[in-house]
Amino acid sequence: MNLVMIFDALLIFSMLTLGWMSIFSLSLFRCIVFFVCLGLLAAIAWGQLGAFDVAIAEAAIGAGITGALLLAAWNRIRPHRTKAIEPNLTNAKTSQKDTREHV
Amino acid sequence: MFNKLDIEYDGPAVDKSALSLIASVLVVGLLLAVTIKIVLSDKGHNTGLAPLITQNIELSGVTNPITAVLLNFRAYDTLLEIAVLLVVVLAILPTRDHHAPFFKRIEVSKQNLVLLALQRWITPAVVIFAGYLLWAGAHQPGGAFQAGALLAGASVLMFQSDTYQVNYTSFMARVLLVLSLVVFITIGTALIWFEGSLLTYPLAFSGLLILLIETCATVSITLALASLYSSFIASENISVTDHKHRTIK
Amino acid sequence: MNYLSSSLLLPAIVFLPLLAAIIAFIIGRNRLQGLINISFSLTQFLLVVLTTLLFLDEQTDQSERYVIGGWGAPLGIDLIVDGFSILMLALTGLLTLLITLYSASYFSDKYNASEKSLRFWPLWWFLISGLNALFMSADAFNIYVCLEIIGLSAAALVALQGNRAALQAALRYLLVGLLGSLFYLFAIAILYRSHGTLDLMQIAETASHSFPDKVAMILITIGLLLKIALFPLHFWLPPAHANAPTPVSAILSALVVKASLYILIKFWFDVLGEATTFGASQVLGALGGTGIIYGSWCAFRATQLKLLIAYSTVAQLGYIFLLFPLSEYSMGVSSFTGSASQAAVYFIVAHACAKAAMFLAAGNLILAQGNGEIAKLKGIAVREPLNVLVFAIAGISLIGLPPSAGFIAKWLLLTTAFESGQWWWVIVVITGGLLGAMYLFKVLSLAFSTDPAVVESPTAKSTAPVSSVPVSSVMTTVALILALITLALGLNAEFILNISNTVTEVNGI
Amino acid sequence: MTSALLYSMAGLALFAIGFFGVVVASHVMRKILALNVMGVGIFMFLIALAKRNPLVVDPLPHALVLTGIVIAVAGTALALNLMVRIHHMDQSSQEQSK
Repeated sequence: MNLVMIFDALLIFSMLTLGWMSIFSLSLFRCIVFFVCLGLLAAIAWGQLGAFDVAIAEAAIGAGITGALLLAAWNRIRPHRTKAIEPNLTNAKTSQKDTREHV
Repeated sequence: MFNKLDIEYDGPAVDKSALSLIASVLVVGLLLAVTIKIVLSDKGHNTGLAPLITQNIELSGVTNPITAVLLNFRAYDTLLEIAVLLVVVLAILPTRDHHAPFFKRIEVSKQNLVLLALQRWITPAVVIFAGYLLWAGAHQPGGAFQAGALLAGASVLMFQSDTYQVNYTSFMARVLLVLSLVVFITIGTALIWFEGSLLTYPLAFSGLLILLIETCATVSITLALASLYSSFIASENISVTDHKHRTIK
Repeated sequence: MNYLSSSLLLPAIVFLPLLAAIIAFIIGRNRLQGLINISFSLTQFLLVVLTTLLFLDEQTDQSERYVIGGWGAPLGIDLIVDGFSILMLALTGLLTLLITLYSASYFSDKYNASEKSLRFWPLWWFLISGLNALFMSADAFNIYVCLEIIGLSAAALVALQGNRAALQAALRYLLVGLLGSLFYLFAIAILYRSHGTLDLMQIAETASHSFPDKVAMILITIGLLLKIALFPLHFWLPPAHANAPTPVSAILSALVVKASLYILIKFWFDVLGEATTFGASQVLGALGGTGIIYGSWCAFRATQLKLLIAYSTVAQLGYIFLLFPLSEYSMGVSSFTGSASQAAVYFIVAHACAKAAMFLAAGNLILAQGNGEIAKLKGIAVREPLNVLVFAIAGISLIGLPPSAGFIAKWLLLTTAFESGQWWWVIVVITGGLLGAMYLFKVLSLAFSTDPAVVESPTAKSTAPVSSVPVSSVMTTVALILALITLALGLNAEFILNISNTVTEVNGI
Repeated sequence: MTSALLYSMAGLALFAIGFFGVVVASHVMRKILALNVMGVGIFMFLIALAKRNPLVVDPLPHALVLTGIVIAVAGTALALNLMVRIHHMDQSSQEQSK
């Protein structure tokens, strides 16, 4: 049991927790955020396993693009959308607003 | 289990029908037990195809084994995978607005300073890094998919404010979207004539051909991923007009 | 020197539809659109015919391999054709040609569907190329990619109809499909772990009665059963098939479901035959039997015409699953040989043609009637005699009355059941046939009913709906051709069985 | 107990969690997320499998995972798109009924 093993175990434990939370969290927004975190941790884990190509792809596609898609879709289905229909409103702003709503 | 597809925002997280709960817990438990037993009884193949791949890597034209597998040994899979991406783009892209220009710049009076700075400084860096990834894919981690994803991420950033707009249904965009598939198929079938079999790269040109295919793949993947993202943003405007249209009727 | 393994033919069968998809995508809406697509489907059909003839001509009794990239099996990906896959390819080619002809008028301006055609054609060709690639694939992971092409494009095609029911059905179909593929992918990972290769034949060589192989087989079976919609997992099929545009319903019922079935049969008998057991096959048979009864009953209760046909698909798929218990077992190893497999193969072909014909005819009837309620079909036989005739012929084949293809398929199934001593399946088959007759005659008796009030005033506002459009003759003709093929298959059974017989020898590898 | 073994078991656990989520979660987006979690689990299993022999890293599973990631993103995008369209349709019909 060396340091690397402990790191691995911690990583795996947090990934499993994030996996659970990204499905069963209370608000959908948190689910998405947890899923993106899961993707980033997965990228670290795969670097750990020597798969650097996959790590880059996972960080860029699995966490990045999928996360962006999920957030965009979430933005479309969340309630009170009709007030915030202004096209210039950026994602960052709206997501901030929502965290306040749901905290 | 799929009978109720809920899209209400504030619904409960869990579908509380006892049957599906019990069944899934049983299945999950069984699955875990069974597969962990497999993992622990570590017999079977120990190295997979690794020795074979290292043996043939010199014949593939690249030195990064993953690029060799993706674009030479199993290039057929990659070709079909690009087709999968295209299927989804086709299914999602709106079918109107064919004649608007491919790319346009709009002057917006109200600018978000942070976003502007990001666009100015980070985007070129990302583009350069993506180019590097693409180039480096031949001998170290990197390649078309990673570069395409990075570029798509950069373009998401670019189009966040409406300063730049790309019309993904214009003729130009459609050509670029299918570019990689066309190039892939053309090279693949042309090689039947020269080498006698589908996608058999001649040794002298294999590195070059792979780089060509990867470059085209990067362009198409960038555009595909960016258009997937934009469909969620843009469809808002379209759906609004849709809605107006309907009420007028 | 065999032609197939060295020629352009096999890759061309995959790439031609891809090319057609690209061209359809680029040119967009065009006056020549229909013509281009029809010529592509004709070329594709000719290619498939040529391949079939070459395959029959060589008489090698072996599977033919085509090496992609010059690497060979474990490193690269191979294409493989044996009797079964040639048969499926030929079926795909034929149905593609006919349904393309049908769709060219279905998606024309006449029916206000030219906006949809913009999406339909590329997706349609992607679906066809996915099917063709699947039937030729010899690589486990390549099959996964093909399954994804098929699943995603099929779901997108279902969504084409655009109303809420269709979208919901498409979403459910997509989620189920993705779940099924993930199970399959997991099984592939386990197989690669224990065999160190992804090539199906090489996996078959080292397959054993071992634990990992069994688990992989279970996972593959669960995943593919989800996609095939065997009885308890059928919930997604009726809405998806009923809400899709008519040509899409036809191809979904005729081929897309069979594609997963093809993979399942391949794994169950060729690849991991060692890992299967008698008990498991009885379970599959029992599910199939329940599916027959349940599907037929739901079809009888259905009030929408297309929903009835979709439930009938659930029932008919059940018959094919009787293959699993009925196939011969020697030394605990099942094999895809003998009369059970012949019956199953024949059933697949017969059902594909009959169901496609039935969906197309039903689509025509719905177009003529303006709505899909069965109750509204009263007396339609007077106005659309040909389409009702097609419906009747296809129905005869589905029930299994002579002289149709369905009759021979059922006959083979029954004799096999008697020979193997598993008489209980006979009861299921006969009950299913009776129930099938019930739901089909329910429709036909309504269609032929000569209620004078209805017949005399076909143009009156009260009976003829506002949205009814005259059905184009092309669409009726295509349905009729398919129905005639169903009849012809009943009279020439040897032809199909000859092609599929070569499967027997492949198994020996 | 090597770390590759640990990771492959974690992959299985993620797969199981995801499957549980697909069956049990009610919202479509949760189902989509759960499918993605299942995918991550399989990818983890494959990548751990590539490193089973500590001396040799097998690049083939890496390539499979790369392909799988792109396919997963494609499926996710299509599912999300269908979900958004259904939601939009519901909303406009609601507004009309008002």
